[in-house]
Amino acid sequence: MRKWVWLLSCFLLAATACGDGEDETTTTQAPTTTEAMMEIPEDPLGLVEVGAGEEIQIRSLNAITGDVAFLGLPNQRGVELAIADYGPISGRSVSVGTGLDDLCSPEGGQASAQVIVSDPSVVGVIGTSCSGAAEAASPLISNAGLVMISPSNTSPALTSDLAGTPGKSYQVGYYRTAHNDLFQGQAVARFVFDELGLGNAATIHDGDPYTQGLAQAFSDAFEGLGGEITTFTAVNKGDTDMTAVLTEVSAGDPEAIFFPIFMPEGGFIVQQIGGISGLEDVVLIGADGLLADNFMELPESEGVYLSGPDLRYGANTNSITGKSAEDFLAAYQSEYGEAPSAAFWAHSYDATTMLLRAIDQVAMEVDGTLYIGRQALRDALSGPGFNGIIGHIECDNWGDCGSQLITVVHHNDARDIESGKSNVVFGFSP
Amino acid sequence: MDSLLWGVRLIAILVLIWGVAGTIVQGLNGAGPSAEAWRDLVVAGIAQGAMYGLIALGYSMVYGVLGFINFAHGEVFMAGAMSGFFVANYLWQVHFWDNYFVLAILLVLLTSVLTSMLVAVIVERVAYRPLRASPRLVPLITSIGISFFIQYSFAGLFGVAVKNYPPAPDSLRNRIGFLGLEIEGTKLAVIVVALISMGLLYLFVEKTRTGRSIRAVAEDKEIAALMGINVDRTIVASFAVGGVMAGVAGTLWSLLFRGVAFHTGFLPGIKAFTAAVLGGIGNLPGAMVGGLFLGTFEGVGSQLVLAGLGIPAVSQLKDVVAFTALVLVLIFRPTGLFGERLSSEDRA
Amino acid sequence: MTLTTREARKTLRWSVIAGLVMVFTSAVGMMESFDDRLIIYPVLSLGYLMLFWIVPLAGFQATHLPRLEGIEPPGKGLSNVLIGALTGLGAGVILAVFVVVADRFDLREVFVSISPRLVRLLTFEDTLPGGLLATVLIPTLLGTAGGAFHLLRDNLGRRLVLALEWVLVVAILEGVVAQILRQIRLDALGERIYTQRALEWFAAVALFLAILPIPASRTGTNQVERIRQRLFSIDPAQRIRNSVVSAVVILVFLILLPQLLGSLLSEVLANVGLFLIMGLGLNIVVGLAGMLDLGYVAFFAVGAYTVAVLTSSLSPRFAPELSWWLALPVALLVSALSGVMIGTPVIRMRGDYLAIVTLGFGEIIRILFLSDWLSPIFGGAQGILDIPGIPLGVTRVSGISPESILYFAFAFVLIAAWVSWSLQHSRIGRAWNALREDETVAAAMGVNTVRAKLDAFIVGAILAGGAGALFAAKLGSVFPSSFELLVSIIILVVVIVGGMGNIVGVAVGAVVLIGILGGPNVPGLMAEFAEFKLLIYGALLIFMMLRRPEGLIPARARYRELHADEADQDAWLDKSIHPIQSRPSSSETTAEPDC
Amino acid sequence: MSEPTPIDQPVLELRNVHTHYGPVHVLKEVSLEIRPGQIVCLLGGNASGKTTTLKTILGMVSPTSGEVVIGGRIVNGLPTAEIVKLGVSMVPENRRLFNRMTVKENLEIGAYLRSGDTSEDLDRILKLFPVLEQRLTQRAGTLSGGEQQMVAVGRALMAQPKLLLMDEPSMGLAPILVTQNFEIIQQINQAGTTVLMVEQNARLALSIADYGYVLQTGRIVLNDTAQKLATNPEMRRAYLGEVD
Amino acid sequence: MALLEIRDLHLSFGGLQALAGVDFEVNENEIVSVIGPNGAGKTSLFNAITGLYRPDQGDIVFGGHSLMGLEPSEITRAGIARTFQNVRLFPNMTVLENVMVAQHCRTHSGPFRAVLRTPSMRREEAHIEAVAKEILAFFGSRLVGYRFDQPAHSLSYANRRRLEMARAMATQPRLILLDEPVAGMNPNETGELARLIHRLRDHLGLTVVVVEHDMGVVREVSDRVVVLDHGIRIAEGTFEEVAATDEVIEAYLGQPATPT
Repeated sequence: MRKWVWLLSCFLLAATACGDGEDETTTTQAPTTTEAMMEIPEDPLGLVEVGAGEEIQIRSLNAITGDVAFLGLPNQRGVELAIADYGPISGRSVSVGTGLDDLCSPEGGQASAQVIVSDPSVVGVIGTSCSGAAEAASPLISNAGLVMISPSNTSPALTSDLAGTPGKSYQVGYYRTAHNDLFQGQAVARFVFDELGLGNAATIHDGDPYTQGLAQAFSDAFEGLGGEITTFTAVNKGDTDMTAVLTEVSAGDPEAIFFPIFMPEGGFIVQQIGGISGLEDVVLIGADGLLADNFMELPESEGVYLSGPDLRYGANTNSITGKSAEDFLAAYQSEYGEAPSAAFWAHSYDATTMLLRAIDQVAMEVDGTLYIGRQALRDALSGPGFNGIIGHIECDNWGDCGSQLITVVHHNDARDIESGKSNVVFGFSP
Repeated sequence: MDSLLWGVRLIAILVLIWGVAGTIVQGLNGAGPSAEAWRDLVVAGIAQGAMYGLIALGYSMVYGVLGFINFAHGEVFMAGAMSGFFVANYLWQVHFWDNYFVLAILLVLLTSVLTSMLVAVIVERVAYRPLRASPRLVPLITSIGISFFIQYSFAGLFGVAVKNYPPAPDSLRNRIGFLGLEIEGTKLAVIVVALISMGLLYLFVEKTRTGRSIRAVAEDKEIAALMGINVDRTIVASFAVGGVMAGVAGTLWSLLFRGVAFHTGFLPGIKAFTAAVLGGIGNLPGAMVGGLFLGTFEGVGSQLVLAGLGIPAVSQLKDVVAFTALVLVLIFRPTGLFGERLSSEDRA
Repeated sequence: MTLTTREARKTLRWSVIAGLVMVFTSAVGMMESFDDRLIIYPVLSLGYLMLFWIVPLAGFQATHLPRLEGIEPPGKGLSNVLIGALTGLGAGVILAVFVVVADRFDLREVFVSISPRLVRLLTFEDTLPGGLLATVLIPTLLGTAGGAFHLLRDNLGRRLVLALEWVLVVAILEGVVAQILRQIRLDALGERIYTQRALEWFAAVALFLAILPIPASRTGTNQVERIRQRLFSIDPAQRIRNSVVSAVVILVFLILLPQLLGSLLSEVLANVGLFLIMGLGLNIVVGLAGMLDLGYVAFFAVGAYTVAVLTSSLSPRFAPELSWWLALPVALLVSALSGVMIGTPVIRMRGDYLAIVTLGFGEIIRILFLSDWLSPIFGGAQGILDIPGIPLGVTRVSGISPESILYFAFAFVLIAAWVSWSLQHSRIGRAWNALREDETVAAAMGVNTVRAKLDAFIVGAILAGGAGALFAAKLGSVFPSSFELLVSIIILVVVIVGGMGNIVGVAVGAVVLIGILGGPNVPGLMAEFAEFKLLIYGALLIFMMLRRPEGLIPARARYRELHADEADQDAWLDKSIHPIQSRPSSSETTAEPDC
Repeated sequence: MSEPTPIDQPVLELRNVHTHYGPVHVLKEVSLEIRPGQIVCLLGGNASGKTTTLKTILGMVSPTSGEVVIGGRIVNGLPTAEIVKLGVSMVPENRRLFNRMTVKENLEIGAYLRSGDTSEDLDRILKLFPVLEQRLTQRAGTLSGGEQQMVAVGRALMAQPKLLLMDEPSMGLAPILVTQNFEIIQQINQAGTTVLMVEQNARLALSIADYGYVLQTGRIVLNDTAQKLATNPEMRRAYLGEVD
Repeated sequence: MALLEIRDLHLSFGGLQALAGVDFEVNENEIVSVIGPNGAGKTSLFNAITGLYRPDQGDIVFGGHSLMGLEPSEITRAGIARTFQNVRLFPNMTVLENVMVAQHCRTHSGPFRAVLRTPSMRREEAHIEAVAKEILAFFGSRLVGYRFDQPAHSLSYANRRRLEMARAMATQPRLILLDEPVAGMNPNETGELARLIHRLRDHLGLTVVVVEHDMGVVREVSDRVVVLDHGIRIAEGTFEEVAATDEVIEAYLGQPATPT
C-alpha cells in the first residue's frame, strides 16, 4: 500500500515538475477574460479546446470487420483522404485516430459511441455505416454535444419522413449525406410498374434490416400501384448456391426481381439465374448495395437495373477541396491498393469535408488555444451548404443533407462501369 | 426421457410427411416448381454437396489421425480459392484464360492445391504439433484461433473486397446432356471432378503405403512409431492430403460461384464439418456421402418440406433445414449415417 | 567468441521468426494503420510498437535456456549479447529485404497493404540507402537489449519489464486513464502527461523511474494464497468476521466504482459483465459437466427476445408492455424451457456430435428470429426496437447511462458467481465433475448422467437468459445479428482462456478478452485495434494454447489434467510412495473396520 | 550395420542416461548393457521408470545426457524409425494391435521399414503360430486374447529384430497364456534374438532371464545375474512377496 | 435364495459372440470368482450386469427384480457396485470427492437447494462427508488425513485400487463386483487385498463376485468358482473341484495350478 502512495506522489511530482512552463488554467470552460485580444466564445454545449501544437480530433465509426468490412472500409478511407486533402485548420492538423468499428450492430454502435464521448477532445464523428448501429450510437453522441455525420445510413427513422415529421430515432446532433430511404422503394416500384410496365415482381432480401426494409417498402408501394408481388423471399448472408431461392422465385413466374442485397450474394444471383428455367427473360433490379465495382465488373451483371443515390459524379468537384471523383479514385487506388468496395465513398468524403469546413468556420483562436463551440458547430452544419462530389449538400431541419434524388441506372457494359453508373433511366425525388 | 425422444422422432416424421405431401399437392395444382426446376435443384444440391464432401474429407482425415475438429480447415479451403484467384485473374488479363481454358484451369488448380496444402501443413507444424498430447479442447480452441488468424491475415494482405474469378467459357456453362438429363456443364464438371478426387483419396488411403501408415497412425500413434512409421511425417501427410482436397474444392468453388473473399471459408467450413459428422466422423466414405446428403437436402429440403407447410420465404430457412436434418439423423443414428471410426486412443 | 551449432541454429531460428513477424505486421497493414496513433510523444507510435516488439523478445528467447533439475545451467556472458545482436541483425536484414522488394516492385495488385507510405514508414522517412541502415540498425539494437537481458539480476530484470509494461499500458490506454483522472478531479495531471492522445516522453520517463523501485514478486499466486489463508482462517468466528468485513468492503467498492470509472469504462465493464454471466453459465456446461456447447448464444437470444417481446411497445404481435421486472422471471423460465427442449435430444450425444448439434441449434434459433416467417412475432430483420429499459423508481436504467447499467451487471454477475460456486460445491457439482472425467464410471457409481447433464444445460440456459434480459434492457433494441455463431465461440474462448472450471478464471478471461480486446459485437478498451481485433484475437489464442493451455487462472483440476505427465512424475518422485526399504509391513491391515 | 558385430559387443548399452519430462528428472544415471543372445529383465514397481527406459531406448523421448548405444552406434536423438531400422522392435503391453486392420496387414506393417519381399518372413511367423493361418483376413480386433498376443509378437518379429523389447508380457493374461508367452520368448531367444523384458512379476521374469536390473524411482538400485537376484534378500522382500 | 441370478445371457458385438448363454447364481453373503481365458466374456458379463451393455437375450435378476433395461445408475441404486479392470477413478478429483460422488444415488439435494444452501442440503453434505471418511478409514491409515485432499491420480497404484474399492463401497451396495482387483500388484499387496475381500463379506456383510487371473487369490478368497470360456460356463464348483477339471486345465490353466 505504501509503495503505491510513494509511486503516485513520485509520479505526480515528476509530471508537474516537467510541465512548469505552462499555464495552470487550461480547464476553464468559458471564462470571461477581457484582457485577451479576442474574447473566448461562449457556447451552450461547451467548447472543445485545442492547444498549440495539438491536433483537432474527429473520429470515424464504420463497420470495418467481419463480412460487412467491405461497406465500412471505403467510408473510413474516404475520411482519411478528405482530411489529407483539406489540410490543417488554423495551423492544427486534424486527426481521425485509428478507425473505430460500429460492427454494423446496435451494441457495437453503443459501445463505440461511449469510447468517443468519453474523450472530450473529440469534435465530431463520421459514421456510422449501418443504420442499426446509428440507432444506438446517435443518442449518446448527440447527448454529449457532439455531431455525427453518416455517409451511409438511410433509415428514415434517423431523420424524418421528409415531410416535416421527425423519425423515431431523430437526434439533434445527427446529420447524413446519404439519401433517405423512404422513397427508394417507391421509386423502384414506380420504375417497374410505370416505366417498364410490368405488373408482377418478386423480391429477395438477405435478412439485413436495410435490405429487408427496402424490399418491404418496394413491395408495399408496388402493390399500392396495383402490381402483384409473386414472391417475397430471402437468402442468408454467406449463401452461395442461389438455385433454391431462384427456383422458389421462378414458381411465381415474375416479370421482374428486385434484390436490394450486397456482394457476394448479389453476384451469385446474376451468375446463377441463367441456369434457372423460367427466369430467362426476367428483369433484374438491384439497389445501392450492388452499385460497387466488384459487382458491376461481372459480365453477367450487364442488363441489370440498379437503384440508388445519384452517382453521376462526372465533373462534380468538392468545392471545399477542389477534388473530383476521378481524383479521389486515383488517390484511393494509390493509397489503399484497391478500388472502393462499396458505393458510399464519395458520401463519406463529402461528409468529412462538411465537418471540417464547419469546424473551420466556428473555430476561434484565442491566446494560442483554438476554441470550437459545439452548438456553433451544429449551427454551422445546418447553415448554408456547398457543392460536394455527390452534388449540392445542404442540411434540412432533420439532418438530411444529401440529394434525395433516387435514380435507376441501366448497367450495360461490364467493362465500362462508370458509364453504367451514369446511365440514368429513371429519376425520382419526393 | 426415452419416450420423449420417441415423441420427437414421431413428430419429425409427421412434419416431414405433411410438408412433402403439401408440396406434392401444390405441384399437382401447378403452383410449385416445375419438373425441370426440381431437377436443377437436385443437381445444384449435389454440386454444392460434392464440395462440402471434399472439404469434409479434410476434417475427417485430421479427426482420424489426431482426434479433434480442425476448425481452421474452412480457411485452408479459402486460402486455395483465394490464391487461385490471382493466377486466374492474371491469366484472364493476358487472355490466356479464354484461349487455353483447360490449361488455365489446371494452372489455377495447381496453385490452389499447393497453397491449401502449404497452409494446412504450416498450420500443423506451427500450431498443432506442440499440442499432440493435450486434451482435445485445446487444439480445438487453437484451431478457432487459427481460423480467425488466417481470415484476417488474408483480409489484411489481400483486401476485404469480394474477388471475382473470370467466367468459364460458354461451352462449359451451357447445358450438357448427361445420362439423359440436361445438366449445366460447370456443375457436371464439379461433380465429376469431386467424385474422382474422392475416389483417388479413398484408393490412396486404402492401398498405398502412406495410406496404410495414415491408418496405423490413426489407430495408435505410439505403436505406429514402433513399427518404424514416422508419425510426424504421416500426420503432415494427412494434413497435406486434406489440404489437397480443400484446394480442389477451392478451384471447383471458384469455377461454380466465382466470388471469393476472406470470409468465404467460414460457412462452407461449418457445413463441411456438419457433413463429416453427418456421415460419421473419421469415416472417409461417410464424409463424402454426408457432404452429398447435406448439400442436396439443403438445396431441395426447404422447397420440398417447408413450402408444403405454407411457410413464406423458405430459402431463408435453408440452414434451418440443413441443421434440422443433422439433428434428426443424429437422433435416429447417434454415430452418423455410417458410424464413426474412432481410434483406440479415443475409446480409452 | 564462437557460437556452438546449437546456438547458431537458435539464433537463426529466432531472427527468421522475428523478421517474418515484422514483415507480416507490415504486409497485413497493421504497421501503417497503427502509425496514426502516437503512444509516447513524440518518439513512439503504436505502429512501431506493433512492428518491433517481437525483436527484443526474439533476442531474449534466442539466449534463453530452460532450467532442468540436476543439470548445471550454463554460464552467461557476452555470448548472450552477441546472440541477441545477431538475432536482431538477422531480423533487420529480413525487414530490409522486404522494404527493398516493396520499393522496387509494385506488389499492390495482390498485396493491397504494401503501399509507398509503408515503405516510407519502414525507412523512417529517409531516403532508401540511409533509411535502410536504420531499418537494420534498430532491430539490431533491440535484439542486443533482449539478449543482454539475461545478464541482469533476476529481480532487476523483472522490475524493468514491469516498469516498461506499465508505461506502455498507461500510454496505450490514454482514453481510460484520462477519464479516470477526470473523474477523480485530476484533469490537470491528465492534460499535463498526455498530448495528442500520447503520453509525453517526460511523463513516460517519470513513470518508468517511479515504478522501477517496486520489487516485482515472482508469483502473484503466492500472495493470493496468503490473503486467502488470512481471510479464511481456521477460527470460525474470525472467519465469519473476515467474510462480513470483506463483503462490506467489496460492496462499498462496487457501489463507488462506476462513479470513479466514468462512462467509458462502465460501458466496457457492463459488456464484460454480460459476457461474464454467460461465461459462468457456459463454464457449468463445458467446464464442469464437460459438454462442448457451441450454440450457447441461443439461450442468450431467447432471454433477450422474451424481454423484448414482453416490454417493447413496438413488438409486432404481443405488446403487453410489461415492466422489465415482470419480464425477467418469464425470460428466465422461457430460457430454462428452451434448455430442456434443446437439451433433451442432444444430451445423449458425445463430444463432437454434441458440439455440432448445439451449434446447429444456435443457428436455427437465430435464423428463426431473423426469418420473415416469424417476423410477425419477432420483427424479423428489423428486430424489436424501443425496449424501455429497467424502471427503477422514477427513473429508467438503460444503456444511455452505462454507470447505472453497471450496477445491474454487478448484481447479475454476483448472482451468477454464487450460483456457479454453490453448485460446484454440492452434490450436483461433484456429479458433473465425475461425468466430465469418466462418464461410464459416473453412471456405474449411481449418477444419473442424463439428468445431471440436463441440469447443467438448464442452469446454463437460465444464466444466459438472464444475461439476455439485461442485454435487451441495456441496448434498447434487439436484432438477430447480435446472436451470431461468433458470440458462442467467443464465450467459449473466454471460458477457456480464462481458465476452465474456475470462476475467477472466467472473470479474468472476460476482462482480458472482452474488456481489453472487445467482444464479437462490442469494442473493448483497445477500440483502436478494431480492424485487426480478430487477427490479434486469433494470434493470442494460438499463443495461449501453446504456452498456457490451462488458461490464465486455471482450476486446480484443469491444470493437473493438462500437466498430467509431469504431475505423475511428481507423484512417483515423492519417496514416500513405493520405497523398497521403508515399505510398511502389512500391519495396518489389522486396523479394525468401522464401517 | 555392414561390419560384423564382435561377439562381446553389447547389442544395447545405456551409459549414464538421464531423462527429463519437462523439468522433472525421471531417469537418473541409468546404465545397463545387454549382450547378444541374452534375456535381460528390467524389474521395478509401478512408475519406477521402466517404461521411460524403453521409450528412451526407442527414441520416443530423448535423454538429456548420457548415451544410448545400439550395436556400437550412439543413437541419441535419432527418431524411432531409425532405431527400429537398427534392429530393435517391441511387443507392447496389452498387445495394442491395429484392431481395424486385418491380421495380415498387422503383420505386414511390422515390416514397414523393410523394402522388398516379406512373404518369407510371413511364412516364418505363420510356422511359429500356425493358428494365424486361417485368421489372416480377419480384423485383428475380433481375435481372441491368445491369438492377439501371437499377432503382437509376430508383428514385432516381422522386422527381423536383433533386439526384442517385451513390455510386461505377463500383464492381464490368463495363466495358460502367460506360460505360452514365456515359452515363446525363450523360443525366440534360442533362435538368436536378444530379449530385453520389462516385467513386474519378478519371479516369473527371473525364471527365464540371464541377467536382471532393478529400477527404483528412476535409478538402477540392483543388478546381478538372475539367479543371484532371485536369492537376494532385499529382492525377496520387496518383489517376491516373502515376509521376513 | 439367490441374490443374483444370471439366466441364459447372450451378448454380441457385430458378429462377435461375447456371451453365449451364461447361467449362474450368486447367493447372499457369498464370494464367487469368475475365471477364464482372455476374451472369455468375464468383463462383458460385469458390464452386462451393471447395465453398460444391453444383453441380446436372457435375464439378470437381482434380489428378486429383473435388471433388464435399467440404466446403470438405477442398477447402482438397486445395490450393485463395481470396480474396473484398469482402475477407472476420477483422476482429477480428490480422494474424498471420489468417495463422496459415489453416494449420489443415496442422496437427494438438487440444484435448487444447492443454490439456496438450505439446512437440509447442508446436513446432507455433512453426512456425505462423514460417511466418505468412515469408508476410507476401512483401509487403515492409507487413504486418510492429508490424503483426503490429494487428487486421485497422485496415489500409488495400489492405493488407487483401494480407493476404487472404497468408492464402490460408498454406493452402499449389497453386491460388489471386483474386476481383477490384484492385477499389477506385488505379492505383499496381493495378500493384503485377499484379506480385504474377506473383510468385505465378514464385516460389511457384502456379497462379492471377483474376476481374477491370479490363481492364488482365487483359491484363497472364493467360496465358489465359475469358469467361463467363449461366453459360456464350462465349470463351476469349489476351487479344487474346478482346477481339477480337464476342460479348465486345457482352456485356462495349462498346467496344474501352482500356488503363486
